[in-house]
Amino acid sequence: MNIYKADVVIVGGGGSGLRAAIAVAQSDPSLKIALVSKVYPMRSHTVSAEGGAAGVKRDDDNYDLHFHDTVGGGDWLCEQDVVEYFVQQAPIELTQLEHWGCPWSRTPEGKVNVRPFGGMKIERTWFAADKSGFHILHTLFQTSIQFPSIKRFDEHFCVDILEEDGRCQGIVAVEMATGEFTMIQGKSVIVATGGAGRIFRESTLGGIVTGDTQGAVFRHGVALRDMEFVQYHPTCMPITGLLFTEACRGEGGYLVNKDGYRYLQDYGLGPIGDKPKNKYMELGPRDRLSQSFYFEMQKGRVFEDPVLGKHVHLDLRHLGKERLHERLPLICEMAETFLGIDPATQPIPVRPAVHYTMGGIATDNKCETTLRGLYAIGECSNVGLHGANRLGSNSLTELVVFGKLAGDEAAKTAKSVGFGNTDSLHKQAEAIEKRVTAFKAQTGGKERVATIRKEMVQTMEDGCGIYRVHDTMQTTCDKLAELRERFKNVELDDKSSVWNTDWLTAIELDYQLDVAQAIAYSAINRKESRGAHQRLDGYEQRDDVNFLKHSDAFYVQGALPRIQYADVKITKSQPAARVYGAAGEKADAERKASHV
Amino acid sequence: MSKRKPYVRSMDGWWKKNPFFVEYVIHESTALFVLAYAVTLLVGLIRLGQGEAAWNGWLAALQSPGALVFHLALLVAIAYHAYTWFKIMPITLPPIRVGGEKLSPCAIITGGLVAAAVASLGLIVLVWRIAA
Amino acid sequence: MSEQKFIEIEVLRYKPESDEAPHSEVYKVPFTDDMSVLQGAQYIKDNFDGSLTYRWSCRMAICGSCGMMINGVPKLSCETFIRDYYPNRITIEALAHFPIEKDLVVDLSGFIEKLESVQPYIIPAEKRSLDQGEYIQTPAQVQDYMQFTSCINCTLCYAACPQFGLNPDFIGPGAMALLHRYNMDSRDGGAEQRMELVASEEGVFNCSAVGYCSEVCPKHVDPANAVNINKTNAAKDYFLRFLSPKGGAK
Amino acid sequence: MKTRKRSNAPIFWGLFGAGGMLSALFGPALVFITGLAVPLGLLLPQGTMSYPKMLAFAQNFIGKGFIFAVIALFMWHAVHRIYHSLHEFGIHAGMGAKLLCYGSAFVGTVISAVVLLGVGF
Ligand SMILES: Cc1cc2nc3c(=O)[nH]c(=O)nc-3n(C[C@H](O)[C@H](O)[C@H](O)COP(=O)(O)OP(=O)(O)OC[C@H]3O[C@@H](n4cnc5c(N)ncnc54)[C@H](O)[C@@H]3O)c2cc1C
Ligand code: SF4
Ligand code: F3S
Ligand code: FES
Repeated sequence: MNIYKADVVIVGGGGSGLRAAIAVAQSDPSLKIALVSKVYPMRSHTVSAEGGAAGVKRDDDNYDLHFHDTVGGGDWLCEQDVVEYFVQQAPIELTQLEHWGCPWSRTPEGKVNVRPFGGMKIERTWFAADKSGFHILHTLFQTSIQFPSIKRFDEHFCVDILEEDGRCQGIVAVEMATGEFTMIQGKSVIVATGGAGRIFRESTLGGIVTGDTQGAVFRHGVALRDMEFVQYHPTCMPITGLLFTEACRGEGGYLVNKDGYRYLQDYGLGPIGDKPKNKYMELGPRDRLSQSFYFEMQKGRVFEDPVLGKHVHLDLRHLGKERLHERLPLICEMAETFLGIDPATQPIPVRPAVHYTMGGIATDNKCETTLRGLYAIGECSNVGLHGANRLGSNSLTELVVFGKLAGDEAAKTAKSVGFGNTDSLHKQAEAIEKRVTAFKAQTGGKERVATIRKEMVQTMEDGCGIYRVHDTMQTTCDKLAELRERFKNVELDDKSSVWNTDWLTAIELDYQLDVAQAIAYSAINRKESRGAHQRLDGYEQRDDVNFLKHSDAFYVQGALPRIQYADVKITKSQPAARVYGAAGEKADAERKASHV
Repeated sequence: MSKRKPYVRSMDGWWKKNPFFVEYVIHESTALFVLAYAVTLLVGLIRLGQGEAAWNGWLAALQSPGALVFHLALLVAIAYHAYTWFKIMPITLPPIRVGGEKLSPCAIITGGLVAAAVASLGLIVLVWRIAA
Repeated sequence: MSEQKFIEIEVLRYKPESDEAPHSEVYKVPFTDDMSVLQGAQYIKDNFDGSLTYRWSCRMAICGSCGMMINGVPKLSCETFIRDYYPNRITIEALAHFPIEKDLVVDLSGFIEKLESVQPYIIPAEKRSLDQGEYIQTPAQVQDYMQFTSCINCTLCYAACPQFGLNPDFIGPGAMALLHRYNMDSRDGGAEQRMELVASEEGVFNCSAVGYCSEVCPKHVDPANAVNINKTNAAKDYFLRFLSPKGGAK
Repeated sequence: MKTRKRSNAPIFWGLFGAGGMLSALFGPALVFITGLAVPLGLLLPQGTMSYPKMLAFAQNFIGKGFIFAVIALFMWHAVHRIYHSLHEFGIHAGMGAKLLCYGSAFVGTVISAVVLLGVGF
């Protein structure tokens, strides 16, 4: 096994990991940084984000408004001090990206332009056409190249973290090209490995969004927080789950059912205005839109197609060819390539699909976990920003705001502690090597990785979908237990060393099953409806008395995860009804009136 | 010890593998014709320097059937060369903006071909005028 | 139910630990009209042979991982559809001109080094602090470089460029597009620093304007244009440095 | 950072480009005139390329320049491509090929210059 020592080890080369790496490099050029990623950083899933990143920009906007949109959007499960920090840092970090070269779309005067986004009261989403995540990621990656202190371990797969004396002291990674193990010892470790959406079947997410590192951290006793909150994006391509950005609706797109009716007005999001209006109709929050789809489906008012299945239409025709090509070029391209549709002349078939995991590795407001020296940022983490439902365009901003914060914090830590005992860590690393290499030696079983994975994603979709009931969730829990057992009988087709993706997916799946359990048990235990967690079995209402709480799932070896509840930090926004459309406006007015 | 053993494929016959490359090799090979023509002219120039008899000998040689066929081939090849030269021009020029809009590759190619047509015609007319 | 359709997919396989050289294997894959070639490969991996190896992630033609030679043409396999080949056989092979690591995975380390060598970051023409807000850049100024920001580093253009195949040291189309992107950005003042690479022996003059790179580029970056514009720039720099004492790089 | 050697390609590339453009603009018409129209007596008046006329043309300043440019640049254009093609076909003859290719263009250039100077002004 190779040994490498770095002051700060960062796992994940997506937007958050790169931002953290740059922060460490800038805070002290003498700190050695190891940036580990299982794909080349610019392949990370941040690349797929389309719509944009939220940050106060216009004169008629302010931090308070962004704060309230976020907290209300999160159904009051947000850590309000975290949100406050976030909204203030957002414009600074987004400007920083501009200085590094991010090609934000501009106003005619050459300033950064902003667009409306679902659940946001005022236009505050910075965008780079409809490839915002792509441009942010490439800007960060390219910027990171100028720092010689960042040593990248590209295409290195992190199989576990190292822990000693109550501190996280490094990681173990496999170099994919050789199958060789490297122990990367560090004084502090930042995990930035992205979401876990691939635990579900139909998702907008890339193949790398597996959530395995969350599983690894979970096994070290760190809580996975609020895992039951899984966001379904309302406008995805049937079957593939590819996303048509919310910006489609921001630009004025309609959602219509098979009768050509804009059905959202039936679900508390109306009335229809003559212009797109923030927080009304199609610009409502994602959970509401996905839920409306569910009911339309129940009422039999959606399209049915032998190939595409059940879907509704996203109609952009009235926007005109020119505007479509200027503002939504990627959407036009995707509709054309994948569906053979020109959005200027035909409506696009869409349905909800899993898009984002609000839950993640629990951290304090400085991104540190309960395992000292271990930080988590980005979609894999739960710092308390999104609560029960993330607002679109808050997460790209989260990457840079908390990437910077965690980078600074981890740098401080690295300067205040020394390296641990390399020998004993090495022993641990060797045990890890032995454990994961054992998958290759397993013979005689007839289970395939692909089969177990397929069954896992299906049962998660069945039990933890847009709407949930106890019985199907229980079935999911049972199924997961069964899969856990069956996983022991997996036999790999590929037992070689070089580029053995068969083996790496097995390692992934092992962890994913744990994370899936955390999701399912958190869900079955939350006996209320809040944000993205909606039940139809007698718990249709939000229950602030019992469940204005984070759920923390803890790993228990060989048993079911333990679910505990923790308080939510509330500073200035008391829970209120979460309403949109005209009702929302009325509630806003009332709130304002009561404040003065 | 690493078990990697990257396999490097041979480039032999690369130009046969794709119609695009076949065309490339053909248009590159027009260079041979351009060279042949330049040498023909150089010989003519040397003969010119050697006096009237030598020059007339060269002129006579140009009238031989072989020379005519040869020049016919040259004409085809060099015309093809000219065509392909303008066809790749869009990739070699910096973007040209007309009223804020980028000039399309098609417009650039057409522009080049028109320029060549005008130049050729101009040359022939000029020669004709001088000679007449 | 309509009858299940099958397509033959011929894959160039190479297992470095047991094979001397690559060889082909043919798989018969059931498909539906919405299936991409990438999904075809996934079908093979999930159902026939878990050792089949390829890179992929986003499935939406933006992460740049899934490039392959599909019937001899470099393409993103996630946006290439099986239906367009049916009923003929599809052959897939690792991207040309790169060393094959295993099956469809190639060694990209050389490309990454090149990408790093073009100094792909803003070297500010004029420093600005965060309190001063954003740099002003008009939509027209954005247009000057925007096209070259679209590169997804998929390296299809390298698999298309015979000059890169013949000389792996050639900086190549993709990296040059990125270099040009920064040179053309009004916020950047690093063109002179980057000239050393542009004008070097690994630089732009390896290109003979084959142009196939731009033909295959899935994002219409036109890398051939970036390379060729810089030939002119490098030539100018070459001759100007005799004239003016400080013109251009060493 | 590694130090890089500056390529001296711009000289050859410049000549190549100039020759390419010149031959693309005038090549076909020239071939037509000197190789077909004149020998066959097509289109153009009798004696278009008669000795006195051509001598006068070669003695004229502009004519001299045109002849020189056409012959020399066509050659530089062609040899540059040929040299590259050798490389493309896997013939790495190295310095020898380079000398042969560019050397012949150089010799051609010198000869045409000498002759053009020789015919006087
Ligand atoms: C289609 C789509 C559109 C979106 N649009 C928007 C939007 O418009 N606005 C918005 O705010 N948000 C959007 N999001 C959400 C947002 O893009 C993501 O939440 C965010 O990009 C996640 O970034 P990250 O840095 O946490 O992780 P990622 O970018 O996913 O990066 C994860 C990194 O971790 C590495 N990694 C993972 N596991 C391992 C391991 N075991 N070993 C080594 N490395 C590992 C990966 O290689 C990768 O580099 C969108 C998401 C999707 C899917
Ligand atoms: S220039 Fe085009 S083909 Fe080349 S790497 Fe970039 S996106 Fe891919
Ligand atoms: S294919 Fe290669 S030769 Fe030049 S124009 Fe493109 S880089
Ligand atoms: S899978 Fe990302 S480009 Fe094809």
